[in-house]
Amino acid sequence: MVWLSNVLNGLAFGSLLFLVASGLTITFGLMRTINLAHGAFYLVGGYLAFDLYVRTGSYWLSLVVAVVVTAVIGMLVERLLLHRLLNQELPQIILTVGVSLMIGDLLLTQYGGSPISPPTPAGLEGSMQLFGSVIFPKFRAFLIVLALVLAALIMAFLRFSSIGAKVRSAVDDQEIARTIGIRVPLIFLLVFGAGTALAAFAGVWGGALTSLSPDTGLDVLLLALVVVVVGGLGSVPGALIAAFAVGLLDQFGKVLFPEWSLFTIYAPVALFLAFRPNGLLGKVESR
Amino acid sequence: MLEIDSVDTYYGSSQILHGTSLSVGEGEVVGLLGRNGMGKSTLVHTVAGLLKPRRGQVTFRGRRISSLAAERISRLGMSLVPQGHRIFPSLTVRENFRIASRRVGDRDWTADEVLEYFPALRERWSVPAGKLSGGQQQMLAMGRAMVCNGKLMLLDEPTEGLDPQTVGRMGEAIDELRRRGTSALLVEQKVGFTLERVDRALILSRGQVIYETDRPQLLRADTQTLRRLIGVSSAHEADGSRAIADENESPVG
Amino acid sequence: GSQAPSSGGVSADSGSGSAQEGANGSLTVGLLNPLTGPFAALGEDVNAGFELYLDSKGGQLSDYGINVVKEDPANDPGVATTKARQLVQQEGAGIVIGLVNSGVAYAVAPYLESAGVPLMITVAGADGLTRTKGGNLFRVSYTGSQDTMPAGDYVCKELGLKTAAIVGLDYSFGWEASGGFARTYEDAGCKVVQELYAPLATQDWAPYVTQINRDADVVFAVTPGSDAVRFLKAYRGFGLDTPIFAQGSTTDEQLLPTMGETADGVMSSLHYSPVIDNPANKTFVDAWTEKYDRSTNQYAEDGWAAAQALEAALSDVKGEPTGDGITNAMRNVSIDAPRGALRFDEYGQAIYDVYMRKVTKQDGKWVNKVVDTVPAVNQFYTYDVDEYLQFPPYDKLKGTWAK
Amino acid sequence: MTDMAIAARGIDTRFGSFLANSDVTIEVPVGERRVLIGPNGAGKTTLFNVLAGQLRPSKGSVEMLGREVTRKPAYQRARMGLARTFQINNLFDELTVRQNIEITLASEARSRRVFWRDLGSLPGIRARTNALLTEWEFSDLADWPVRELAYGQQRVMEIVLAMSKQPRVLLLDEPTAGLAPADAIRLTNLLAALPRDITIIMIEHDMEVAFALADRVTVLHQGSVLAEDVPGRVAVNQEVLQVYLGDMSDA
Amino acid sequence: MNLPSPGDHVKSRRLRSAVVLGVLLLVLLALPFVLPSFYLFVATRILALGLFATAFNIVFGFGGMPSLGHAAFFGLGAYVVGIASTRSDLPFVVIVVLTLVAGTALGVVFGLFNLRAKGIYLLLLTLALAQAAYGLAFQQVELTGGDNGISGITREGVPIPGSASAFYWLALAMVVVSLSLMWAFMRSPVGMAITGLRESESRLAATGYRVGSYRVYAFAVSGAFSAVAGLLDAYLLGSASPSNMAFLLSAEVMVFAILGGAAFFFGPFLGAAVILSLELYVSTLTSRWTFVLGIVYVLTALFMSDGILGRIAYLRRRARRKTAESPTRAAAGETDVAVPADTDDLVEERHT
Ligand SMILES: Nc1ncnc2c1ncn2[C@@H]1O[C@H](COP(=O)(O)OP(=O)(O)OP(=O)(O)O)[C@@H](O)[C@H]1O
Ligand SMILES: Nc1ncnc2c1ncn2[C@@H]1O[C@H](COP(=O)(O)OP(=O)(O)OP(=O)(O)O)[C@@H](O)[C@H]1O
Ligand SMILES: [Mg+2]
Ligand SMILES: [Mg+2]
Repeated sequence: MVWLSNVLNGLAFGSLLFLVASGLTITFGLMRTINLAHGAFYLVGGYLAFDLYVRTGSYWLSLVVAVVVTAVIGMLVERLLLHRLLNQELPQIILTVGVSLMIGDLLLTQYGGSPISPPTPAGLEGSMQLFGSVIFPKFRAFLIVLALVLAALIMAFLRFSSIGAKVRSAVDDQEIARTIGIRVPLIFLLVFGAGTALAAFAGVWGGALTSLSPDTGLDVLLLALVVVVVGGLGSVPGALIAAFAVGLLDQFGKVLFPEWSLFTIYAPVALFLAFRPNGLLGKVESR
Repeated sequence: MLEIDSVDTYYGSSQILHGTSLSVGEGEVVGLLGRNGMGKSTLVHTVAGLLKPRRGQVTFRGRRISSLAAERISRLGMSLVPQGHRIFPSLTVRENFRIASRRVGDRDWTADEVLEYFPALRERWSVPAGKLSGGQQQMLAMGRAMVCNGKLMLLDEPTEGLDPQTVGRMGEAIDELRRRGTSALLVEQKVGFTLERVDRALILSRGQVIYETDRPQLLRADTQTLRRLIGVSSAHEADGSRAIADENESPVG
Repeated sequence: GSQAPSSGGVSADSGSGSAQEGANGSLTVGLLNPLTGPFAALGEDVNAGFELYLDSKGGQLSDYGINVVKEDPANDPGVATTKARQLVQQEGAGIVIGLVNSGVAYAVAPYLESAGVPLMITVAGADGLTRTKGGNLFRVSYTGSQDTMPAGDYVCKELGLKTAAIVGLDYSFGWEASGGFARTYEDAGCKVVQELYAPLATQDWAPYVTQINRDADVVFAVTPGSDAVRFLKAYRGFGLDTPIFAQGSTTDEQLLPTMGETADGVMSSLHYSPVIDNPANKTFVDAWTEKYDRSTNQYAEDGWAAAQALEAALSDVKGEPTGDGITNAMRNVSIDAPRGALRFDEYGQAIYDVYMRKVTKQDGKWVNKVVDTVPAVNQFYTYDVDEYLQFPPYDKLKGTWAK
Repeated sequence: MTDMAIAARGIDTRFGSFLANSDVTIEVPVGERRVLIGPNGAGKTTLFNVLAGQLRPSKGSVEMLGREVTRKPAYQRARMGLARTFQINNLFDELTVRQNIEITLASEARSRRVFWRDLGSLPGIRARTNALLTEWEFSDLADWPVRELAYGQQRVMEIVLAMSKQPRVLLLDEPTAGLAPADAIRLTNLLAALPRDITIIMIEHDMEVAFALADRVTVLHQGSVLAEDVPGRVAVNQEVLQVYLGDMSDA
Repeated sequence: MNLPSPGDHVKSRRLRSAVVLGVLLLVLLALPFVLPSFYLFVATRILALGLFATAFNIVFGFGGMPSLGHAAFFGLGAYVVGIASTRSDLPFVVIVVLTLVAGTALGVVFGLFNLRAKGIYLLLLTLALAQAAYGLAFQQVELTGGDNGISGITREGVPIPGSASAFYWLALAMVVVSLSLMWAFMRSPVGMAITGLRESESRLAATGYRVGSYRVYAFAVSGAFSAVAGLLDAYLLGSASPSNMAFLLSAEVMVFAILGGAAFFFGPFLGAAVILSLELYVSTLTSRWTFVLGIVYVLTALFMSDGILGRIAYLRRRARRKTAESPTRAAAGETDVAVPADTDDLVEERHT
């Protein structure tokens, strides 16, 4: 039964990783915009929701407002700053690092350096008994479901709307994409907004699972990067599988080889990528 | 339809187009010939809005477009077949069509109609375009522009790398385009292919139009000068391919 | 609402205003505490505590005008060394106070030693920092094991909890604090049955929490900072009910409002609690709550006590406050700090009372209620110094306690 | 047979379930000029990739100049004297014309691992580079990044790089595509004038060029060899006319 | 044979570059006589990190492989010093050699792991390797002192120990030698082939270069000199710690390179100097210096995406052209293209 609980925990943590990574698969995988501020948007979402919740007491309202506001901030960043740097990966790195430094510092001045712990939504507190002996928090179980649903939604959206293909076309060859009438700026704006909205959404849930402080942004960002890249850029199923794999790897690594806890994620990831340099389901870059 | 009026275009500090002017009338197909590096693609890109002219005006369907973004121009009814296999490599053939296709009227091209001309694409329907053979990519570039259903088609060396049979299909497609009322600016190296189906032909050299011939002249097969200007003698010019001839004749380049 | 201290801002001239000149002269104090990064909240509070005391004395300590210069070591030994040099060589600091990260402290200390500038550490806890006699390094805050050694005795003998599972952060502070507890606990005849160490900034504590041996009588936790929040959240989430005894930073007042219910009943040992009942603490708490709308904590008290100690040392210094002068005077300092009596041993480490505390709700607020006091604890606890120094350091003993 | 420049036998090349080459056998004796024709998508470039070592065939063997090279990667074949052009321009885009040539020349065994001397100062490299620049009329453009050349000029660069190393086997993938007629002619003449000990295999859609140069012509169709013969007979082969020239066959 | 010689303008350009470099070197040599000791310390640190950034750029700007794990090499160098100098009394020269060997060896490991990965995948692969190295450094307490690191590194054994000026000169000498070696290396066939990696690996292979080897060479050389930079830093600070291997340092060195101009040999060095000075300066003005730094990053990305040197080269070209209008390329974000014939070697040597 111990292994069952380990598996469930691994899946739950993997689900959180997927929530965080889902936004990145879009901005990073699809738009190939290197958004190192993703962790910062995660924090903004979490902090805003927490702040609103403290003020209003309404969990769901806070969630929605926080996600929307963060998306708007993200869109502003895209429109005013990032958009000038389409397909220029290196400046994008600097820019988004800069943005996340600024956001991190604003959060620090506004909310202080101590961690905050956003609430668990009503009905999901406490734990449940599985198979008699395994105690598992309801919130974690819910996260697993949430991740699966979100993955399905994103996949369906990418499949049934042509927006994903349009974004990729602009990444392939922006000039030509424009000449067939694709409104590249508009699409990038919307898609980036969606990416930051997902980051904020993950921040609200991730905050409730763990906690938030101005420096968690980096830890979260690194894990999400691992998931997106191991899964294969732009592949939502890949990211989902990678998230679960990393979650399980982390869980079992920490149980079985606690001495090597700092390796249990990164060393296998390095090995994996050495042998599969395009990730799990990533497409081989053509040309 | 299209009016290019003394346009100057630069790459950084080097000027490529020097007061270039030309026009394409309603329903007209105009050929543009010239040696490598003379600015043909630069001109095409200037018209499509990918390059901004530093001087001069481009007018399309009565609107000044030289300051418009490329996607605006495209939506006004201009489509481009770019040179050099610029398809979207990570998109499948199907997706390449899907994102380009735009319906404006009942005489529109559908993907199915296009595939009549280029059946090879049908077999590679869900393969990423980057994995197509060179010729298939060229067909895709053409097909993609066709389903855009523009009023004016900019064709930048559309036959490059095509086998003779497909070159023929390409010609038929262009003829059909014209029949449906689409105007075209056809940049080509295949002289015969071009002269067969254009109303007028121009030669671009060092960013300027140095020669122009109209339909009657073409019909009279009075194209010696033109051929001489681009460095081809007329002797072996039957099926649009080139002949072995003395290259020193060319005054161009 | 804003919880951060409103100090900070422009560092060069904050605190007590520029170029203070007292009757006896003046001294520039370099505050080298993190204002950014994971330890920002700690650094801010140390600075705030120090400046609060200074302000309460009108910007002068023992008639020396005090000029405060703050620099941010950015949690990086390279930056910190640069900043230490800047404080001494550019700003003319006569004493440097601060440091949270032990690695940073190790990197900075040799330079200050060679420059003859005293260093007063306010948080950094590595045991090894205060193991040489007669240096110019002092520490008002704890060593990794100093506050937990009394706890081992206490948990075993007073609470009668005979088996313990240790959950610590996997770095030197975690090993030292756990080791201190384990040594006295086992010497008192009880048994450590399990040791689990998790990396710093572990996001998901489930893998560790679910491994905890449920047959243990007590869980001893060393999970300072935001890890405490995540640890307790997972602990409660998985329905564990073994009592927790923790190193005091795990239930720090900075964290209590966030942890709320999850911290209820957690016991801990530390050299301070805001609810200590003595006049010095009353002065401190009153001054603090007048300025900030939140509780005092050990870090603020460390800063405050550092200022007090400096004041006491300066009162012994005659004339120009040289590095040697301050160092020598500091050795004899004995003050009544908010935590109680405080003096330094030969190694520069503070000797103070350690409190056994329990998180309880009082007037709607979570506090660390004092349930017992162990007086005058030094860094070697009750062990013979020479014998103690022969022990292998705790970071080498990690993993051996449960065997 | 040691007098084969290239001998590929029974080549299958598979992309997933798609068979791009199916049981292709092509043997080219040293010194021959072989032209490869076939409809778009017939598998010509794929075969080139197999010959040059960019792709490993799923089945079959490749010999080059008498040595088994099926499992040898591209760089080793290049060192044995094989050079190729790419159908889709593949140059060192940000580097200048001169640097493109220099890197190519420096790939010789005695230069390739030199890390202590300036590339340009290696014996012969600067001089040979200048000679090539002059020969191909690139002197004026020598310090331009090739990215800024016109498309046709980049096509020529492909050929310059392939020829610069004085290869023993030259694979040219549609060298005249995109060239102005005059330049295409010039190129054809130039190829015709190359010493006869260089083996040339060339993919070409331009029949004039193809038939003017070829000793023999191989026709690929749907991944397999449809015909192989001297130009005169291929030109009248009904099957070939049917699949390759289609309705253009009357021309 | 008529050996063509570089044109006169090229010669004069070379001459001018040589003069500029010479003057710069003289100024650097004279610094200890004019700078207060604190600034001399900072200058020494800039030398070390500038060297690091330059070495990093071999893989990054030239090889086109965006490594986000280079701190591993820097930290390795620091630890070699830390361990060797506190546990043995090996002479300085031997420690330098050890550092070079260790850096090269780790570079080979990185190279072998990265035989195939590209772009973002490579970014993450190098990051993961560095995180694993960080984990080792953090957890091998016996050897590395864990999170406390190794402190008390003295400069005994270093030529003329003790004096800050002497160490500065030593560092300057080592940096100048290292930079010269790297400069020469990047112009050699191997270096040019590494540049070719960035442009087209398939072309490189078809030309006869074994692509994987050159990736390994790039990492090995870059790793060796990065480790030397770590060595200098450790001697300077007197300590080595896991933060020498941390992700943030890897990210920072990338910022150095981009800000200075990753397309230029000296760009990264300049970037290091600018950022370090700026950090120092701003952090004395305000405790919100991370915010200011953020703004600087954003402005850099927006207005100096080719780096400071790229910007200078561009402005010069424009000034020289003296055509009033600005160049117009509609392609979003495309800056003016360089025509290398008309500017200084120092600024203009693109990737050579
Ligand atoms: N991106 C660029 N930057 C700078 N110069 C360029 C760029 N692209 C093209 N040029 C230059 O502009 C001139 C004209 O190029 P253009 O591509 O328009 O020629 P073209 O007539 O289309 O030639 P081709 O027949 O080879 O396609 C050439 O001299 C070329 O070097
Ligand atoms: N990497 C790949 N993955 C999948 N299919 C491929 C790949 N490369 C080529 N193909 C397919 O293999 C077939 C042969 O391609 P190839 O490039 O060899 O044709 P080709 O004879 O050179 O044609 P062209 O004359 O158009 O250049 C084509 O149908 C192409 O779509
Ligand atoms: Mg062109
Ligand atoms: Mg082909």
